[in-house]
Amino acid sequence: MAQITLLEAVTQALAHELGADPRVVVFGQDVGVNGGVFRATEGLQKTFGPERVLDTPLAETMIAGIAVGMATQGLRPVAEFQFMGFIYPGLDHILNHAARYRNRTRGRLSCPIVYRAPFGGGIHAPEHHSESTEAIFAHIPGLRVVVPSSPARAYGLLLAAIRDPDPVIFLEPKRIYRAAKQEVPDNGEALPLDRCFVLREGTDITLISWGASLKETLEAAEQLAEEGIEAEVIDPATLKPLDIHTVIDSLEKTGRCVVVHEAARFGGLGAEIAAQIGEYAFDLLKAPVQRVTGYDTVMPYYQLENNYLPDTEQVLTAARATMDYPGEGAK
Amino acid sequence: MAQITLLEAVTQALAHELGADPRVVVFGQDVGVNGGVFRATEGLQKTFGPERVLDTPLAETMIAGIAVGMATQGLRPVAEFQFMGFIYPGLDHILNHAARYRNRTRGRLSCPIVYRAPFGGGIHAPEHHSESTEAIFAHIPGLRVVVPSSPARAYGLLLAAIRDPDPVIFLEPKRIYRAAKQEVPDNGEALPLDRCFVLREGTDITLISWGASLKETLEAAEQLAEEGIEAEVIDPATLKPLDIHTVIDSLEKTGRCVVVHEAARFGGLGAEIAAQIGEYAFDLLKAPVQRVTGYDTVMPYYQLENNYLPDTEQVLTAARATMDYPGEGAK
Amino acid sequence: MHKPRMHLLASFDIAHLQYLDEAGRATQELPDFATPDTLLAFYRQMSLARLVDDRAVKLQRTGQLGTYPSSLGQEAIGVGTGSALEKSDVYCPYYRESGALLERGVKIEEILAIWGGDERGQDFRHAREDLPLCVPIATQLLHAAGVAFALKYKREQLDEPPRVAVASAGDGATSKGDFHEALNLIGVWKLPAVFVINNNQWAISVPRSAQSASKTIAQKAIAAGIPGLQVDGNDVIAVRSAVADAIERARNGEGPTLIEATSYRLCDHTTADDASRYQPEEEVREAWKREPLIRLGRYLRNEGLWSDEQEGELQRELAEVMEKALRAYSERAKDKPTAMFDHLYARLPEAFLEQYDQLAGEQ
Amino acid sequence: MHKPRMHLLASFDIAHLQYLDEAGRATQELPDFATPDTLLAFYRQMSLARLVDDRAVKLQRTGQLGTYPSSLGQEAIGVGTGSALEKSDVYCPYYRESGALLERGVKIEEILAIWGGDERGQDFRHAREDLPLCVPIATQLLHAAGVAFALKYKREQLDEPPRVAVASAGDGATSKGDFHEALNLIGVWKLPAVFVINNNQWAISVPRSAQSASKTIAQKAIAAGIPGLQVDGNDVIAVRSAVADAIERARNGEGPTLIEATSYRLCDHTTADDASRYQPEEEVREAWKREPLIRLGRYLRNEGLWSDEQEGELQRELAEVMEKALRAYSERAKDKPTAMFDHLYARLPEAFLEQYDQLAGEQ
Ligand SMILES: Cc1ncc(C[n+]2csc(CCOP(=O)(O)OP(=O)(O)O)c2C)c(N)n1
Ligand SMILES: Cc1ncc(C[n+]2csc(CCOP(=O)(O)OP(=O)(O)O)c2C)c(N)n1
Ligand SMILES: [Mg+2]
Ligand SMILES: [Mg+2]
Repeated sequence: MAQITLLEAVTQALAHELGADPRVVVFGQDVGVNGGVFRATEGLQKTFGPERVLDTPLAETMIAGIAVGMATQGLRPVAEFQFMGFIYPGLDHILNHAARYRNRTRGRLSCPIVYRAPFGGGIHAPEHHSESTEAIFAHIPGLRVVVPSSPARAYGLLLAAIRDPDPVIFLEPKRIYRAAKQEVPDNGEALPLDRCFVLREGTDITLISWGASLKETLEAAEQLAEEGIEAEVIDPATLKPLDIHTVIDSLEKTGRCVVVHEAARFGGLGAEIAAQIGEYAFDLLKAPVQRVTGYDTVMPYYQLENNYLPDTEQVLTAARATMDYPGEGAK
Repeated sequence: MAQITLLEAVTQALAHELGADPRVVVFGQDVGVNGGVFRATEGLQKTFGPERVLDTPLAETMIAGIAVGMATQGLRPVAEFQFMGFIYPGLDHILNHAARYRNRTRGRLSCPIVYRAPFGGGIHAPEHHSESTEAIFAHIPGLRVVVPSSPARAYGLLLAAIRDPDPVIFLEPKRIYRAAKQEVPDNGEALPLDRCFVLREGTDITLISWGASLKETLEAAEQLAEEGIEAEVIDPATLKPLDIHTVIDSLEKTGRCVVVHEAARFGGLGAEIAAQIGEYAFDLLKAPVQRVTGYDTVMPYYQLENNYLPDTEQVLTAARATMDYPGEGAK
Repeated sequence: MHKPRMHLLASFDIAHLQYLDEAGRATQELPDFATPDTLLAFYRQMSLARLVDDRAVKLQRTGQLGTYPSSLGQEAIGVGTGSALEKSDVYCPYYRESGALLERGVKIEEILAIWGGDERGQDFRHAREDLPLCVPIATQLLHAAGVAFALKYKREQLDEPPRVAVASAGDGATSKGDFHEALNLIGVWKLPAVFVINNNQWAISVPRSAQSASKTIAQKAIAAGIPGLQVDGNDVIAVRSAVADAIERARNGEGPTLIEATSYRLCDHTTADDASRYQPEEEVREAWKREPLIRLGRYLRNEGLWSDEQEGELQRELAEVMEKALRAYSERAKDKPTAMFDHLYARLPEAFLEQYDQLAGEQ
Repeated sequence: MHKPRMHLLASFDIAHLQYLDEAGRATQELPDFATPDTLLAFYRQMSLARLVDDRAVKLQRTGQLGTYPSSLGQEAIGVGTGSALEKSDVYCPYYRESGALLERGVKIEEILAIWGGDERGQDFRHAREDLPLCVPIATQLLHAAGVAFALKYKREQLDEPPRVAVASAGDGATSKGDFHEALNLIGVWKLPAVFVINNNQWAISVPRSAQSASKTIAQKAIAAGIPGLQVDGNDVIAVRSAVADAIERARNGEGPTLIEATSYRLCDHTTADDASRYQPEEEVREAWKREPLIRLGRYLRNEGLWSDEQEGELQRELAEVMEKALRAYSERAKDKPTAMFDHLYARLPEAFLEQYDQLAGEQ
């Protein structure tokens, strides 16, 4: 079987569901003839026709809003925002409507929508093309926020997201769209939502990350292993609802934790994870939960983006400090 | 001197700055002839004219966006969103532009804007009129998020916000718009931004809250005092940038903390505060930081809103549990 | 400076439709649907809408209902629109909608429940596929565009019968980007959608003249390349005629229409508002002369179709209907607090079970 | 069924302006500003814009620049617009703007810096009050509305001289709510604003016909009740004439204008795009016949104002200008990482000092 990239896994999942479920429609800017600016929808319009794979006019509020209307009438819209930096005009419909329709109508109407968007920095893109604001969406009641970080998880989680009866924000880490290949059988098997994936077992420290930052996090884990520190690496994958149990189980073993994300630190999801660890695992903690994150600055233009993005060294530094805690300066 | 409400303090601050600074303009839906749906701008159009106090067409993206343009040319726009639930169409301009203009132009142009919005539940309003999503804004680099919780702070902080050279989201807790009165001299004296206010000193436990929830938090503190527990009550007031030092100083005394907010728990600001306490005060903590918050549900229609909002009893329960920690079930 | 010579690229006309003038006189031959039975049904439904609004406002005044938006004076728009839909069409209302909701079979107690702070009101017993009342201005227009897409899609891809999405909004709503994006999309995708704008001249305190420099709202259709027209929104026959024609064209695959129905808000914006702060008294007095119920009543009386006696009988009948609905509303048991979690997701994720239990335990 | 009789409420015309046809022949008497000097200046600036775009694309191909949006084939719009502004007016550009930026005095190395991933490019040495290049589609139109308000306000309240805000956007941008909300506001507030739409027929891969059912973009002005017209965007004289007239009216307090300038994107959307995937070859070949630079060149040659020799000289001069700019660009030292904090707020709040130090320490 051929190995495919995360990007191709997205395409494969979309094609699978378009084939399997006549209620599925895919739309967004340039997703049709052009196959998407990243080619995530390559070939889909040709295979499934321009009635099911549609180029929209340039209007994100509209993209978010029509998905709501479509979903209430039984379709399964999969809407693409070209970049996460352009999703905000759609927020009103996502927050005030998609996330609430089921609740507001007491189950009469619902919004099984997938809103896809590539996110994150590191590809030398222009301004507004490198955002990581998953925390904004994860704060919204009624939503799911899902981030795949491997081809297999992209395929399995996207299938699950499309089949899920509720709205899902599906954020694709574009820096690793083509980074690694994997065999991903097109067997229509979804992976579970609302579950962490333990990517590496370890007993000394728990490293939590998602999306592209998992690359640096896993690299750091390898490096730590060489230093005799066995890190457990957890990919929450579904950021909301968060499977904190898997995290706490890990803390039972390790008592130490570092969370890594690209997004700005203040109010990022690292805070929520640290807070829940504090609540559920206070007595297990041997050191403060550390956050390795983007700075609380605007994502810089690309010349400085690598200075902004957390790197392996930063993860290592935080992990070592956590291992050493309380260290020499302790009172 | 007459005592005034928080709402009247807002009006007084707006009037003061309109009088003091010809660059200040106030606009939004119904802020002119009608004086705002809550009467926060009552009388301003009459006094300062329809050129400086303007009713806009019904378009929140526009309200957010024109403020950016105005500010770049040296005006000091104060824009009102009628309710926080209707601010989201403006988010794109707030996040992608207002918060970034100074940075993007390396200081050439800037956005000294105040975006005002009433927020929070508890007034039996229709759907979408009771939101508390301050965490969304607090996550955005380049912004300030300010919440006044008394007439004096409303006056002093709004003056500071208008004079601040950078954009401020100024969220007014509408449940306490008319709850309490205070003497607030119209002396043009601003209060400091980026600083916590310690509303009550105490040595046993630190209670942190903002906006309308401070009412329940202060009530709980009184009650705790009767039980012999002296709570320190902190109002961060500026939620971002957060003055964590004052919080840590308090933890030095108390070692125990409860954060109270109306907003949904997951990804709320309570998480960030708990995370920072974990980072900066790990060794001081005698108990996990507890969060007393709204549930991770959609804000319900008003019949159930009191079931949603944190009440004094919940604050007390959390505070007592925190005081008792590790309690009887400890290992 | 000499004036440049330009060549004409395109021309557009905007027209107005009316059947009954202010005095209730026919200004042209009435359309075929305007049989005595239909007109009497209109009269009844407009009267009922007015009664519902009136009682709802009273309920609010006595603390039994939250903020309520009356449609006083605009009943012809709701009833004219609502009566033009087939049952299987999908209605996408905004919030000022008593007349249309009643036409769709939404129960009075459901309307009251919504404004009484109870989500269960939106779980319409009938009109199960209609969208719920929508508070964030103009957003329902994009939902309606999505609904129209779904209806077209289901017809073409899944062999279902032709259906139409009909949405309503206020004049203020036309200033919002959602209106433009929705209108543009239904135009370029030629969707089976009809947008009806209740131009009641006010968006809370902001007059129509402060919303837009456009002479009419109907002409905003030109931007989207679709037909737009203005109807006398106090003339229920004109509203019904225009909406029905537009629906028929949409159903036949001929695309969408924008309809501006001109009327006047003869009430406060909602019970939380005081319109006397900004509506000129003289203007209101003039507007009362054009209101839709008296107008249709005059026509019916002139035609010998209506009498004081019949009016008395109708009012008694409607009062009973209302009484029953009020009872149903006030006897409704309060929803259980955990309902806020029960419909949050199809199945409550494990992550929230603890909160659910906490909430359940607090009761 | 009989057809309802409707009465005419309003009529609207949309006109087209052209001075030079495809062959470079004047189709009407040229406006007064079109002196040989001005036309030669246009020719030079359009040639320079084309050269800047060409070199920028080459820089990208060799890894020395990030994604770049060329304006190949649309130079007349930028130059025609940019040259119509007074220095004190405020320009609010989108991102496909070489011609207009050069007119405004923005330096080539600044343009390159922006696309080279360096915010310092937006800190224009000249045109200090112009807005920076804007990537999120159509948002700059609302900023321009705000700028126009500020200029009007400063004139009326602070006694400053009359100034105008001029904004640009693409055809795709007109589908976005921001466009509608901005257009509507400048209309109803009668602001001194001019919006110029570069209708290059494509929004990345989405053709104009898939953006909107409206026959022209100019007619979208009707929705806002303001004047709208279409100009031949490959005719720099027409663009300049229309924009200058609109600016003059705006400056005189006569309100805003929407101008659609029709052209064609003769290049990839950006260097990250491959237009051959979606642009029909035949259409592109036809479009090349209408492009603005050859057209103006033909006119100038016909008038005896231009020769091969002059062309050669011009190209040599521009190559030197470009060379110098390229050197300035490539010699620019990388910005220091802490710059990302230096301009985040006017004064860095204490809360971020720790991060600042961390970042500084990592270098
Ligand atoms: C997006 C949004 N902004 C503001 C409001 C508050 N609001 C409620 S109704 C209204 C005026 C609406 O006017 P119009 O569209 O003319 O409808 P009408 O109420 O007159 O029927 C406003 C501003 C809202 N509900 N939604
Ligand atoms: C809000 C937003 N959505 C999407 C994009 C991605 N994008 C960049 S350019 C473009 C097409 C713009 O087309 P048009 O307005 O016609 O301008 P042109 O590029 O053709 O000059 C798109 C979709 C963006 N920059 N902003
Ligand atoms: Mg209205
Ligand atoms: Mg274009």
